[in-house]
Amino acid sequence: MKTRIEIRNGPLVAAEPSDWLRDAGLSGAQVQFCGQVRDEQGSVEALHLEHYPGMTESVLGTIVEQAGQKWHLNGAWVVHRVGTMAPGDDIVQVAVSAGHRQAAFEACAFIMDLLKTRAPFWKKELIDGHWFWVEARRRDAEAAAAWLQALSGHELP
Amino acid sequence: MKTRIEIRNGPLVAAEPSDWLRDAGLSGAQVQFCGQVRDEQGSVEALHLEHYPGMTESVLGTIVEQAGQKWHLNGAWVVHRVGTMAPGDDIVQVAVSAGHRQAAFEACAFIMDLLKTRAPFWKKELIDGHWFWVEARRRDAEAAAAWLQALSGHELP
Amino acid sequence: MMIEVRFFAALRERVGSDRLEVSPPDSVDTVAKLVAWLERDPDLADALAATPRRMVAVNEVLGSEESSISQGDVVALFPPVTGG
Amino acid sequence: MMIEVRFFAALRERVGSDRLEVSPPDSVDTVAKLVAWLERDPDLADALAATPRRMVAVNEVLGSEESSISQGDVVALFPPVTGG
Repeated sequence: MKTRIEIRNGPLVAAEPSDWLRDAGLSGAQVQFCGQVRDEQGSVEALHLEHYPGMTESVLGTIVEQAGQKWHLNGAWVVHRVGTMAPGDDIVQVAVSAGHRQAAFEACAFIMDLLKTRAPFWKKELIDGHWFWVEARRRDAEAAAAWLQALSGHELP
Repeated sequence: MKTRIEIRNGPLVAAEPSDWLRDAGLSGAQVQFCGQVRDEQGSVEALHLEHYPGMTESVLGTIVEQAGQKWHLNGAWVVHRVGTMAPGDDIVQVAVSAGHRQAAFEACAFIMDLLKTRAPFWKKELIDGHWFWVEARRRDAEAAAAWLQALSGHELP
Repeated sequence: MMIEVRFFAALRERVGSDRLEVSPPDSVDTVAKLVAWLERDPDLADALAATPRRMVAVNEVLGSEESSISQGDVVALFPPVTGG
Repeated sequence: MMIEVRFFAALRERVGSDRLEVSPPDSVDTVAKLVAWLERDPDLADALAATPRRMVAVNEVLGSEESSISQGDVVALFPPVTGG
């Protein structure tokens, strides 16, 4: 399994993961998740993301390794943006390639669920000229816990 | 929900679905599936895909509509290639955007599972100079049946 | 009555044609009865027997061998689909 | 012993610093004991009290307040993560 893990202080490029995963017929399926700065109410002026350099890469590496042990993957790409961005900007790309789609869907969802609850990133939003830290969502913790239960016997990162 | 359904007799472009789904902060999550011509053994010289024009678009439209009723989606893109292609070429792109990732993952997997078992496409592979029709996989039928059970009470396309 | 029968993929190749215009008697009012009626032709019978797992569409909507048919319908017969 | 304590996000802002070098007594051998020892400082106590849901990492690996610590460890305290 080839892997690419990167923390990037700058824009993500939509076609990069699929181009990088290309393997001339080895894989039959690619699943890609892209998370974006959300602003449903039109009130978010900017988003700032900080992380714990060193630990972030190490946690993401462990999550990807676990995914590769549970599913047969040919490639896994995790690129996460940090710094200041605008509504609609891409925050994170998680993409995996596999022989069949079930493995690719599950592994991609697994990586995202674990990333959300274990990778040391923190968001704050600029609203009305003031920065507000984003609160962790209970649903994210539940999603990660569900994998823990499904994979009981496996050590999670 | 904006939708795009297309049967294309020519190459797919990796960045198209995510560019088309972009909505400046309305959505927080995009999930994209891309299926490719697989050739793990290095024996497939070409793949040919035929379909039932008219019915294909109508079945895909119904599947996407069902997905939009079950999950809150902001956009759904299904572009399927037909004609002759080579190992590694993209066959199909299914991409959806939603507020949160769980809806996007589930809706994208649902559309693929139903497409695999209900949309009138047929593949044949050129191996050693001879064309062989690809057999339907039992796992695809099971995946679609699982949605049927999960959505009991809903009429599937 | 007039029925248009369409064949796809392996079944089309076995039949040697992608569509037939047929005029079965009015008693042929389901896909199953239409298939039985088509099977009176030995070549069609062979082609259908070689494609035992079949899907059915009536007027471009998935159906089954139990689906009813009537004047002017387009009935498509094909092997299990393999797109995606 | 020497311990490096790191703070992130809202907790870092409340503490007013992203890292402290501290020398607790050897009896401070878990994260929980380290936190209790840090809380003797009223400002740190306020910052920690304002961040009751906390995550812990010891040497860049997720742990808990029960994790043991020893000479030279880097202990990070932060609010629940919100990446992705």
